Amino acid sequence: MSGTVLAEAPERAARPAPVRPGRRYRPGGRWRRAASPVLLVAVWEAAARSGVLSPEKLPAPSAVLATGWRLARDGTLATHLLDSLTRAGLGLLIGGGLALLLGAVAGLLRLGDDLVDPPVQMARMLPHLGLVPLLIIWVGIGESLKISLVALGAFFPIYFNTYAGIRDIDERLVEAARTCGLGLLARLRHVVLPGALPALFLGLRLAIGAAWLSLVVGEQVNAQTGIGFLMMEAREFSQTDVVVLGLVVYALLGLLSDLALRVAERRTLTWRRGLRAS
Amino acid sequence: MSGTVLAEAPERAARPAPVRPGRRYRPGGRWRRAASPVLLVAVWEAAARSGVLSPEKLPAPSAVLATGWRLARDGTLATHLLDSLTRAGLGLLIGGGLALLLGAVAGLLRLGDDLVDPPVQMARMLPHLGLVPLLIIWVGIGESLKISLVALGAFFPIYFNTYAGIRDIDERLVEAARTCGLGLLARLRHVVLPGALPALFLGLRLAIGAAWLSLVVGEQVNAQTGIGFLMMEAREFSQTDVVVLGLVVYALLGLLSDLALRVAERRTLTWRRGLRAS
Amino acid sequence: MATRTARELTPAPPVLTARAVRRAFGPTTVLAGVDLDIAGGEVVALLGGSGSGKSTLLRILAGLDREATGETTVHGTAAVVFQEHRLLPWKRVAHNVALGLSGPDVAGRVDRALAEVGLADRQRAWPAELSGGQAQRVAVARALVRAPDLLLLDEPFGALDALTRLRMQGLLRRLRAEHGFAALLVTHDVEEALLLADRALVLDGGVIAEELPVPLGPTRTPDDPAFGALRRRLLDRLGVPTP
Amino acid sequence: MATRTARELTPAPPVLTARAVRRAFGPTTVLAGVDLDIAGGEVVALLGGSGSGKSTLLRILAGLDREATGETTVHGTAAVVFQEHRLLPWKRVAHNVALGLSGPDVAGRVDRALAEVGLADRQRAWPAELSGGQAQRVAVARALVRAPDLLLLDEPFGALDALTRLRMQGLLRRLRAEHGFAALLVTHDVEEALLLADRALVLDGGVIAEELPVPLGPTRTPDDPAFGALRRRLLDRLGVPTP
Amino acid sequence: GDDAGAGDGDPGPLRIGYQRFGGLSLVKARGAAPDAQWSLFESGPALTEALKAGSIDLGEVGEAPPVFAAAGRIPFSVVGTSAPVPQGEAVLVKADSPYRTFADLKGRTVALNKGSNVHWLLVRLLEANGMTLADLEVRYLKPAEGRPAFDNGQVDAWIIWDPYFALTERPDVRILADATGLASNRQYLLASPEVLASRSAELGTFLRTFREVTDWGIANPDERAKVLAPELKIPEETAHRALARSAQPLAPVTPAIGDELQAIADGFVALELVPGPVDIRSRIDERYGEVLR
Ligand SMILES: Nc1ncnc2c1ncn2[C@@H]1O[C@H](COP(=O)(O)OP(=O)(O)OP(=O)(O)O)[C@@H](O)[C@H]1O
Ligand SMILES: Nc1ncnc2c1ncn2[C@@H]1O[C@H](COP(=O)(O)OP(=O)(O)OP(=O)(O)O)[C@@H](O)[C@H]1O
Ligand SMILES: [Mg+2]
Ligand SMILES: [Mg+2]
Repeated sequence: MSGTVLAEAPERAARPAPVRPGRRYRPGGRWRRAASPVLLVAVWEAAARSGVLSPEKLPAPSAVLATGWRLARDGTLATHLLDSLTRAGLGLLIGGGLALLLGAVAGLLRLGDDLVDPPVQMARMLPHLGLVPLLIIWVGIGESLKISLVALGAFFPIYFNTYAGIRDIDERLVEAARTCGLGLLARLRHVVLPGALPALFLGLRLAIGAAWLSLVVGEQVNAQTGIGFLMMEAREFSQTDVVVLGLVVYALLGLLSDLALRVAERRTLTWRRGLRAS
Repeated sequence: MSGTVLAEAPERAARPAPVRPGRRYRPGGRWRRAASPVLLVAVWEAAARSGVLSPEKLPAPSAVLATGWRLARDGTLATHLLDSLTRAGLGLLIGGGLALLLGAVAGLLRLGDDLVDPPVQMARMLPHLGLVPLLIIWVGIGESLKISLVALGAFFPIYFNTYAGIRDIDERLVEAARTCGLGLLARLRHVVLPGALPALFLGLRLAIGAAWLSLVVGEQVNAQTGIGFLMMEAREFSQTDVVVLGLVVYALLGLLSDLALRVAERRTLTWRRGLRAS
Repeated sequence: MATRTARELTPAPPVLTARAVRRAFGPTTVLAGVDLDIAGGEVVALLGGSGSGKSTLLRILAGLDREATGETTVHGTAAVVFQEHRLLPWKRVAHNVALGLSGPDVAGRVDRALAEVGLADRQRAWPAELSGGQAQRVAVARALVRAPDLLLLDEPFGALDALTRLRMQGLLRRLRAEHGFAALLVTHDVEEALLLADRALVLDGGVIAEELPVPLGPTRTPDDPAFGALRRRLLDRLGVPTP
Repeated sequence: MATRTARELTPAPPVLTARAVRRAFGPTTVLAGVDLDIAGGEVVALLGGSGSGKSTLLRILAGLDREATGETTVHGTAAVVFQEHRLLPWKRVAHNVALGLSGPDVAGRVDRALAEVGLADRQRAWPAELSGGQAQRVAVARALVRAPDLLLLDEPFGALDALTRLRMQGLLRRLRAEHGFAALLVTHDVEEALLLADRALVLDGGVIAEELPVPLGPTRTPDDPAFGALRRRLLDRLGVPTP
Repeated sequence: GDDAGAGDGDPGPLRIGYQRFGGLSLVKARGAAPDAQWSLFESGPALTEALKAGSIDLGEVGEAPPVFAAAGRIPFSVVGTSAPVPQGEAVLVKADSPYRTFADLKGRTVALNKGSNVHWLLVRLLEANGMTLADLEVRYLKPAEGRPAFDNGQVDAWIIWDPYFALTERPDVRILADATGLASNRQYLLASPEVLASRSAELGTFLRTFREVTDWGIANPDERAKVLAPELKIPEETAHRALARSAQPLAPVTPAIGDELQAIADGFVALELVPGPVDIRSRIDERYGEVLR
């Protein structure tokens, strides 16, 4: 019988290539990530210079840079940026905090799941930007409107990732922690939080994006400051270079926040490097 | 020496309560999830009836229902819903497909990571709704604008979750698959895809929400149909009941898609129940 | 089907009692009514075929299985070493051992526990950086450092080489003599069972199918003729042909 | 430091050659230059203390470690049983065994392989529903079903009870006699090494510190006086006091 | 919320809603009403929405928004208006396009902002040319979206008001028609009932200031352009050109104005562009007639 068990092994390479190459030191590794953005900008500039791209369709990077420099020098950019950042920060704090709380309650407790999750699932599909007319009635047209929109935008990615992160924790580790005499709070701190951390980071990444998105809409309602307002104003007057400048600012913020998150991840998730290598 | 090793164990309960109660059959479990939505609606109706809530701030659920019935009977709702669903579906397909592809390339290949990820990280923070003026120039003001916006909205959650899902796969399993002679494609199919599936589902959840969000904005630009248009129009005439009806439709779609996803998850992720129980 | 322990009448109060423990996974019944008492300070070895339900029983006794029926009571504190090491991957070795520990000189106690299992120099390693046997020893240190009244050990030395295994067995014996904790030791190694236990149980068909007191002194060696007889009897019960 | 095999001159072509294999994790060198040849059909047992680098060496030989230096060549196909079972949690047992298998009658071959390891009735179970020993046996079945030229086994029977272990050892011996595959068997059990291997190696200090041919016939028993002598010698080399 | 003020004790500043170009911009730019709290809106409908929410006390809009707001049962009164500005809105086409009259646009695409003054202009243009809405492909686009669509040839014509009108007026753009003889294109001042009830005098003072500033602007067009250009962030020359035709003196509301508005409302209702019937005549509040005359 065993004769057939071991028969006819298919022909195959003895050493297939690995799915992912090792993480050893690569020369210039750090700068390799800069290659494609730099290339992108170069192609864009070339297209603009050669006239393939009309400046109305998309102004050249150098033109955008000049506009940026002008607005930066007279302080306009800094004022707008600061206001936008404040709004985004406050909204993220409020929406993210609430999402973390509710996500944890729903992820950890059976009852919390039954009570909290269904309304959130319903609300999830409410495009919060469609709520603007109601929000105007409820919270007015001032700063609170913008902050509410950001908070709403940031809520869902963090809620869902918290929930999923908690649900995906290896229950065997929770059991081990229980047998070590850890109470609920200690288990949260030592097992659930670190286990859900990668998911939380992902949620934060998405939430930051959602925050900006909400802000760009929120800053179109009765705002006098903010990058969203700056772009809106430029849009109305068809100042494409300022519109693109706004987008570039957003992109840079994206890169910066990504960098910050990468550093934070590297610090708190060192243990995963071990997992990789093993 | 060992004397001290075993000394002074702290006092503690022999059996701390579990972090999460078991998943055994609970009577009425299925309906328990309906409790909080029903309660919410009841409180809302009561508040409206008692006059605590003025109908301009928020019309009663019964009033919204009546409006819904009226619009459903004359076919308006169905037409608008169908158009919105078509746009959302197409956009999701395009944006989601692209996100899946790029996310997989960046998650799987070192080179892909270096080339694809930085531009995406930059674009991530671009609030795609801020791109509307540029999109109008590039794709016009017709259906393609709405679909592009949906695709952009759906792209990021799926991209990031694909990337993270692939990165989080236990490399030891990939190694095991390699030693079983699985080539790159087979490893993708048998190890990477199933391993990343929970993250993909989460991405899809978030993407569906983002799709609606984009659509509500997209349908305010030169649309004659769609739920977003319906709400927009109602907003102009301060028909709060129609605005709220639109939101209710979104909420119901949220619940429906959640249900569908739950069923799909239950089917494809049966193996996780084993993990839970063990 | 002798499921009651013969020691029920001895003065040492039971640290663990289990009555009519049953557990089924879907249609298959894994435990069909297990009764078990462990007296204070008693070491009981649990043997049984692969898949006979040893780990399942251990989880139930540790209070981790909510779907089992029957009654289990642990008087005092218990610590568990699982069949897999179950170290938290995000905590360094020393922090894994210190998990949930309080009281004075936690660091010192952790140090000493790790030294006992021969891993004094791996304090700052991540669990993913340990070899199989090292991880298992950390898990043992994590249980020992809590000085429980009852140790539940699921093949704690399964991944250890002969020498390290002997050392760990010696450690367990010494600590037990010093502190008098009770232990339920799941093991596949009949000699290990006879070297360490006061009593050996065989789990088969979902019940304790065999109970064998091990009336050997504190200094036991496999060369003892009584040891050999017991060994043959146990192997026989497990279905292993002995020469 | 006798690192070359004495069989280098025999006619069977080597199925595995490794030269000057070195591996360091940060500052600690785990393998400091390992040379190893395994002839076709030869079974080599690899012993060594916990954390001596056995699993590391195995991973390198399986071509999974890109940061090791030195040269390794495998002629023919290899299959690996890891120290942990590494079953894909999202595939049922039968599909885990069938992973990557092609050719005629895959289902039949999988069936038979699972029957050989005594798990014919668990085909449709999820890995998470298996006991430790069952999972390990599925991993063994997954390796055996591919009929490789070289088997790399990292403590394949560590989680098995005495009886199941004997059966598995018997299975390995029988299959080897039928198919003549070569194997590198990492084990903690000296008797197992002597029962199964043609040659035993002891890994210590990052090199093959001891090489011991096992000139016993195909029908070996621990009662054999030659067996006893070899056993003592190996245990001695491993630092285990023998009576 | 920041809409505290309609309560007891300190009523807070007057909350003024303005649009980028209306006469109120000049009041803000000159700092003539330092106590007021200013809110900028993209269009008339957005402003009336805030009026409904109680977020502003007074706002200035074009011709159509009062009708749409009244149709939406938003509580407000019309307290002031301006002289007609028919040259302040126009139908624009590309200079090299074949269209010579509005009737040539039959079957073509026309962009405009829904619910704004230009919407009424469209109604009047259709009427004057014996056409109906079905004769055109109407694209409702906000000013910010209409410009790129028009520039890139995605619509054939764009109906737009100042200053967007003046900004788009370049050599390659031609004016097909403006509102002369079709619509008055007045500005209307809308006030919330609460502020009229409790702070009527305060509002009167503000309106007086508004009137003075407007008159100053008409008397000093160069300085007016200098003050407004940076506030609006448009070139001074464009501001000058737009203001010259669009900045008209304020005027009191009278029953005749009520009739004019009612006619607009009835026109929209007849075309089913707003749900009717709409009674806007009764929204006229003449109490500030003296201030604005
Ligand atoms: N979650 C589960 N679902 C279904 N069956 C399960 C589950 N967990 C365990 N089993 C089954 O219960 C039986 C007992 O498992 P258990 O882990 O207790 O065995 P064990 O005696 O510890 O075996 P080993 O010596 O191999 O570790 C096995 O047949 C196993 O397949
Ligand atoms: N990723 C890693 N980073 C750092 N050190 C590592 C890593 N992986 C293994 N080691 C170390 O390398 C040494 C050899 O490990 P290996 O797993 O090969 O041991 P082993 O001989 O298989 O031991 P065991 O019998 O306990 O399984 C150990 O000391 C281990 O701590
Ligand atoms: Mg077990
Ligand atoms: Mg190992």
